[in-house]
Amino acid sequence: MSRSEEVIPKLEKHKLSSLISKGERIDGRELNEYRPITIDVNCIEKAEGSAIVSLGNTVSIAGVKAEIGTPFADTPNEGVLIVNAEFLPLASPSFEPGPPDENAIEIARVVDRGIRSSRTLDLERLCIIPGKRVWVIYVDVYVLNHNGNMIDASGLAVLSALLTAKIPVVKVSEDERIGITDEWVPLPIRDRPVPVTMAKIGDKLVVDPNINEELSMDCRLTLTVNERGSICAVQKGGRGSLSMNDILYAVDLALKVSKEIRSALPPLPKIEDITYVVK
Amino acid sequence: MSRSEEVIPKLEKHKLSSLISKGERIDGRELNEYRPITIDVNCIEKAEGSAIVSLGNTVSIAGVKAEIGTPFADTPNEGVLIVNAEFLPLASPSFEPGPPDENAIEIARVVDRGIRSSRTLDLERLCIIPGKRVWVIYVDVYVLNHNGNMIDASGLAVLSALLTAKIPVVKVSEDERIGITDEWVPLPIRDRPVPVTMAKIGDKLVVDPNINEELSMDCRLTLTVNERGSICAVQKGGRGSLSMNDILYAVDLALKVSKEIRSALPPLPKIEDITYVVK
Amino acid sequence: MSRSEEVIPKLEKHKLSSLISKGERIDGRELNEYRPITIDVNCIEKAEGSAIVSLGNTVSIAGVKAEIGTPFADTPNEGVLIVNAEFLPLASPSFEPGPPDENAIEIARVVDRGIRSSRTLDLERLCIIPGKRVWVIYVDVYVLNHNGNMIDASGLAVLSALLTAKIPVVKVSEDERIGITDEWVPLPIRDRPVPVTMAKIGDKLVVDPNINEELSMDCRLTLTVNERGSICAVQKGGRGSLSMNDILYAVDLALKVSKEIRSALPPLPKIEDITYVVK
Amino acid sequence: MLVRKEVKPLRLIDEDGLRTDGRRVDELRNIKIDVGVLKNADGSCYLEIGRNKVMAAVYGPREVHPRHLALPDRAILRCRYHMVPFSVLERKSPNPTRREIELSKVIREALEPALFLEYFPRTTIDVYIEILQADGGTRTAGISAAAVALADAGIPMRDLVTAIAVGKADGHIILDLNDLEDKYGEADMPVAMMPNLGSITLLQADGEFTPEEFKEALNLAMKGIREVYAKQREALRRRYLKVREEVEGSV
Amino acid sequence: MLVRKEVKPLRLIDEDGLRTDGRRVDELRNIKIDVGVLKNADGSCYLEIGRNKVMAAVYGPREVHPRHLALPDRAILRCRYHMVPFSVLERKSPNPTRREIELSKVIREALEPALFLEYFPRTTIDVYIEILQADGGTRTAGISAAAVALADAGIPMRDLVTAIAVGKADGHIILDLNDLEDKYGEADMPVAMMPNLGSITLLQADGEFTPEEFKEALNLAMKGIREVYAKQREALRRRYLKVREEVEGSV
Amino acid sequence: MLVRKEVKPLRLIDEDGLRTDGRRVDELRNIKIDVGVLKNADGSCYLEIGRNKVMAAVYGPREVHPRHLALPDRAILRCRYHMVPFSVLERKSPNPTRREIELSKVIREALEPALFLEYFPRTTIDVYIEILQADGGTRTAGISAAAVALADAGIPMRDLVTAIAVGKADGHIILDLNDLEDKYGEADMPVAMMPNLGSITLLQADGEFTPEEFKEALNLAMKGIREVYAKQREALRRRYLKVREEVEGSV
Repeated sequence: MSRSEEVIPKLEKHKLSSLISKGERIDGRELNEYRPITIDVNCIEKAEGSAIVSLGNTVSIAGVKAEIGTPFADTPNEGVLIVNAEFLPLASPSFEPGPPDENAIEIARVVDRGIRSSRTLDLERLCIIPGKRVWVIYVDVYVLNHNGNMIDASGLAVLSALLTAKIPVVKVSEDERIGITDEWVPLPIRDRPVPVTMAKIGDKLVVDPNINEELSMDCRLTLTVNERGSICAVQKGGRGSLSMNDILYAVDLALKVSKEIRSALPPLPKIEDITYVVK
Repeated sequence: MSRSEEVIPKLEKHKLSSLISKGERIDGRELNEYRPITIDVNCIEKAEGSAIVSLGNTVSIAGVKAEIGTPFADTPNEGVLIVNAEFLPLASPSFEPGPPDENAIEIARVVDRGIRSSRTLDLERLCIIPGKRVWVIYVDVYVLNHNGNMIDASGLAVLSALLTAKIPVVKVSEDERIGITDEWVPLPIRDRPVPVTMAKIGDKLVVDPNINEELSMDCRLTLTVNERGSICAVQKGGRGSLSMNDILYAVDLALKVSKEIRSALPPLPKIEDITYVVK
Repeated sequence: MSRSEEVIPKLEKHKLSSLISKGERIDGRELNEYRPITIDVNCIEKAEGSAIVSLGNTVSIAGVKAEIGTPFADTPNEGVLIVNAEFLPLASPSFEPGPPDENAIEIARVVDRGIRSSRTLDLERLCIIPGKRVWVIYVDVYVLNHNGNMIDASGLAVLSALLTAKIPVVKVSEDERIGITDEWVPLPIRDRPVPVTMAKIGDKLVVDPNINEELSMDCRLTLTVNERGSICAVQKGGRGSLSMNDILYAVDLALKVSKEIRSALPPLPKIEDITYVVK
Repeated sequence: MLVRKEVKPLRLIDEDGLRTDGRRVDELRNIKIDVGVLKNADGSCYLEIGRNKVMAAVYGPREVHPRHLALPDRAILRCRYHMVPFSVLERKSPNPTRREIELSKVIREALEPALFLEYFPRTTIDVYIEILQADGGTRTAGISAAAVALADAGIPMRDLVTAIAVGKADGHIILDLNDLEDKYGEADMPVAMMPNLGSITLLQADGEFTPEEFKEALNLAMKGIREVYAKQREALRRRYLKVREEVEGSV
Repeated sequence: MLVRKEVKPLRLIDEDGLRTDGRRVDELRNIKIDVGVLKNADGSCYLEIGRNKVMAAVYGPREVHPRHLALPDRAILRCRYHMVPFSVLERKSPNPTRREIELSKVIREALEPALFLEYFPRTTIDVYIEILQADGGTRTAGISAAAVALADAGIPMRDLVTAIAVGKADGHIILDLNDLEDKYGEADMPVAMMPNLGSITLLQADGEFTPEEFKEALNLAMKGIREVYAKQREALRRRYLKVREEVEGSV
Repeated sequence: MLVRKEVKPLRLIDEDGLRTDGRRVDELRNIKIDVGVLKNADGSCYLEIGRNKVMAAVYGPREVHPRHLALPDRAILRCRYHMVPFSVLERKSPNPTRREIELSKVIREALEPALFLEYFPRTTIDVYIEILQADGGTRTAGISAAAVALADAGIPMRDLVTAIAVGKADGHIILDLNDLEDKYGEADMPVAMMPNLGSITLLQADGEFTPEEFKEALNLAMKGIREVYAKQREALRRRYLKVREEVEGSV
């Protein structure tokens, strides 16, 4: 996917900016107000986990596939998590078919860092035979309709799909043969890091920008906040710059908004008593 | 290879179509008449099998290479057949260098389906050590001069190369080491599925279209017919459509023509008594 | 990297050619005079070996990385040498980002042939467990500033990096486990093949052409000469042609110039007493 | 190593003539069609048939990029059939496979006869089909969905295009193969038609059909196509009513 | 199999508050900056910080190829961050990785606020950053080097752009992480600024910061940036003096 | 695992001075040249030398696609050397290898000196060489075939281009290396010339030659080239006679 440069008419941009300078938004929201979130999980039965997330008219779908594979050489006792994002040409008139461009790669990596930094997945529990066989968890996320803030829509879809995914308990024999049992259990997930993206337009920050706000913004800042209220991933994007005050204000805003969003997410699974690998 | 769009002058197209509506063709053939076929086998000594096939001025070359490799996970007791087609830029002024485009991929897949559907190759006999080592049979087919009906020319070249290919009997030791013996035997081939391509021009179907007929056609239909007179692969191609009557007529035509073509092919090898793997 | 066609103004080309026909060069050198060479080795500590080579304003950097990997099937008792060259867009206004084009591939292959033909690296001594584990030696070479004669600059950088590279002695246990010891030793290098490139301009050959001479030349000839004074790689490049006399003159020139250049290279390491693999 | 494995059924048709999912040989799976589900696309359609879940979107007629592809006398039609990685039991690479490239071609050729491309010179009509879940028959589901999305985009058509697969299992000719029947059955034949015109715009097959079976299968395909066609029409009608409601409501 | 292995240190900060390389928590590594080191480029800069070795080159403003990328009202800025294969312990493929593609984007966005692109319509400014050796902090080293190369190329700028990473190790907030601290520390936050304008043009982080730690880290980054900025200015001044000398010498 | 294996011969030259295929050191393999074998190409040539089987086709001078490659003052020459997968004992991937890319370049540069590209501004001449079977010396066989195909296409030439390899085996300088000699011999040197002009247009070598051996090898190459040149001329003459016959027959 490559994204052709989209533009917004100057007049509309001007109108939108002057509204925001007065603390109002073109879709009637408060500056610090997220769009309505809906999350529909387990919609794809052939995936180990799946979720469709809507932020207003921005819609993302994520699916989890689990395979048994080999660990990376430098983390022989850990499972592998791979997050992949692509933009489908059906999602926007400005998307074109093709391999992921820098924008899709940025989203995948920002989402991935949020999950990884917060040690969301307990990768050590996804080790089956140390140094040899581990769970490889793929999460693929696709935007189906792009109306702004694809980072948060993708991050929430990935997280929701992981939260509701199930994998089978595996049985390892003495001679290290692996069998799949009939018992399916949730993934070892310990945190729900929530990305909150804010756009800087004029001298204001607006949360969860829609597409027209994105096309009018100077830059954006994504702060990912975990259950403990810590910041576990940050990404500034776009051509403009931020002041120190912008950033400090954004931290306060993200802490507050992330709590609201988290309440819409599937709950953390109970995983304390699960044995992922039996003899 | 990517194929630039070729065009035929309107006047010529008109002349060709009106001839056909009268039951005549620009090269003097009957509507149901194939071009002369010549088949030259074993022309490439370094290949396990090879054939050059001419349908009039359309020329294809196919070569078989056999390697010992691993089976697919879902068919552990079967050898592997891989058919690959590419268009070489020397074959036509409209071909350009590059990886196979949709047209070359379509040809490879249609040829492959014909051979696979009719269980032409007895893949189970190409298993050497179940789940571990099998014969991998590559057939690569290249059109050298394109004057229409590349599907049939490619299909017949692939089939002829397979029919005349030889592989060595292999010896498997107790500890599963594989040796190559000096005895070379034909591939376990049980059928000769023949593709017959017909072009719809106006309200007529013409068999084995030449390049100008292809450039004038509404669409084409390829019916692959096996030794038992069954249809084992079908492919409609091109922008137009077919009526039910077109299709029923095409079936009768293909059954008849395929018999004539088959008589030009190399015979089926005698394979009943062959042991492909010895201890 | 793809290289857009660079051009030199006709007037300048004319001036340069007429000078050369009088035995003079635009930068004041003799026709058979190399530019000053500087070689700076071990500049990249994370590489096993490295060198920056300047021929006047043409600058190349080469780095050696060594890994333990598998041998090629047809040389089970030999280590593997892989030479890779790319043109960086920072090196010239005419270079563009992208995978290596035919010019970069030609350089890598000419440098590689020089080293290989002269059996510079004793690949058999880089075998660790026959048929299973061998040293894989990667040499990557990049031109940082292109002012002509990238072949020699690259060849000398690759050679200098190899000459100063060190790898650890490895220890192989009875059950074929491989350990890395703390003893680092030079690579088993036995020769220093020196590439000498000459450009044909008018009816003269000039050695070590700068960029303007390259843009004015009919063609170039690279003769690689080893320690024994034998020719171990030849490459003619460019659109023009050479007479028999040109070639014979070039041989004499290359034999002479290569000796001078070799004196600027790091010395051959003492390797007779080295044991690369211990039990 | 895959973690979800299918078990090959002992037989595909039981003594009562019922299939693994309880259907009769000439019965379709459940079909659900929603029109206009994506806001950005000019036309869109979400279609379920059995466990297949397919999204189709249409953009156009619109300007062509790159421009040299534009034709002076008609629109070009471009079509991309794509499966998302988690649509199948074994994760599929997101990159287009040879299968997807071939299917994109035959689907485009199945839709093109229904369009008046000559009405829109120098433009492109882009059809995107995403398979969100696959369970046998995704190409035909994709065609049926794409035709509805084209209609939703207001692109004039000679007729809808409707598609279904027929095949052979345990010696019976069957309608609308599911994944098991596709994999373990004896033959498979996807068919697309413009039902009112009787024009067949896609025809493929693999597996073995005697000439008689082939004709029987074609006739069964027509029956199935008529039923799917009714569902497509009904979905478009619902969409039309809803839009009218919204328009009238807003007056 | 790799032959050079790093040993994970027992701790990153010792009882005296010193780091594995002997630095205090708020101390930069040694910095060396050379300007104008490449003859062909319009501007260039070689920068070392600790064991990082970075080369940056700038070409432009110049004609855009392919031409359709040119913009009528401003220059485009293109940026390529690339690591040579031997810059790291385990050889890196020379092809651009996903990481390099992302970093090229955020570096471009870190430099762009400093430029007056509207002065040069229809042209491109190309920034190439090659990491010759990597030891933690290559993206920030690359930004600082690229800004100097842009100035060397005579491209008008609002301010230099200066970058450094801060992070967390053994519970301490630390300045200018080396490779070990980057790998085994608790958090990492690269920051780029236009120091005189107080504008932050790059901000990324992973690892965990409490809001308080986050603020402390940002303040430490500012301190580090002021120090790097002084080195950039000094290197540009040396270059200017040298060029003046050459010009005057040649008169 | 390969199924056809070559055995490395104990020696390449026997006590009678004969090679593994019975030739003397200065002897060519059998050569067969057919001109005009492909109907679509403007010129074509099928050439066998020993077990090498090579097809060359020429299209042009013709319009250049993409157009921006066209030059205002001369034709461009494009050349593609390609081996089909079954041309060698171990199947070769159909994608162009680095070797094929380099050979395409040096072959283009070997042919270009013979052409008057300035006669055909803004056009391209495309040369396609397919190696159907490889047995040592495919690049030189490809050049000799391509030159004949260029002549068959009626493209004006200063001279034909003729190529052959020389090399060293068991200490002897030998002409026209076969695959075994190429693989197990001590050196290999492909040479291309315009024989009447004495202009060498391709020269490559690997392996080790003393300066004296190098000169001896070059002289042997010239001898071989004269013999191949006679075959090329003869084949073109046969083609000309056949065309004349057909033309006169049709009158």
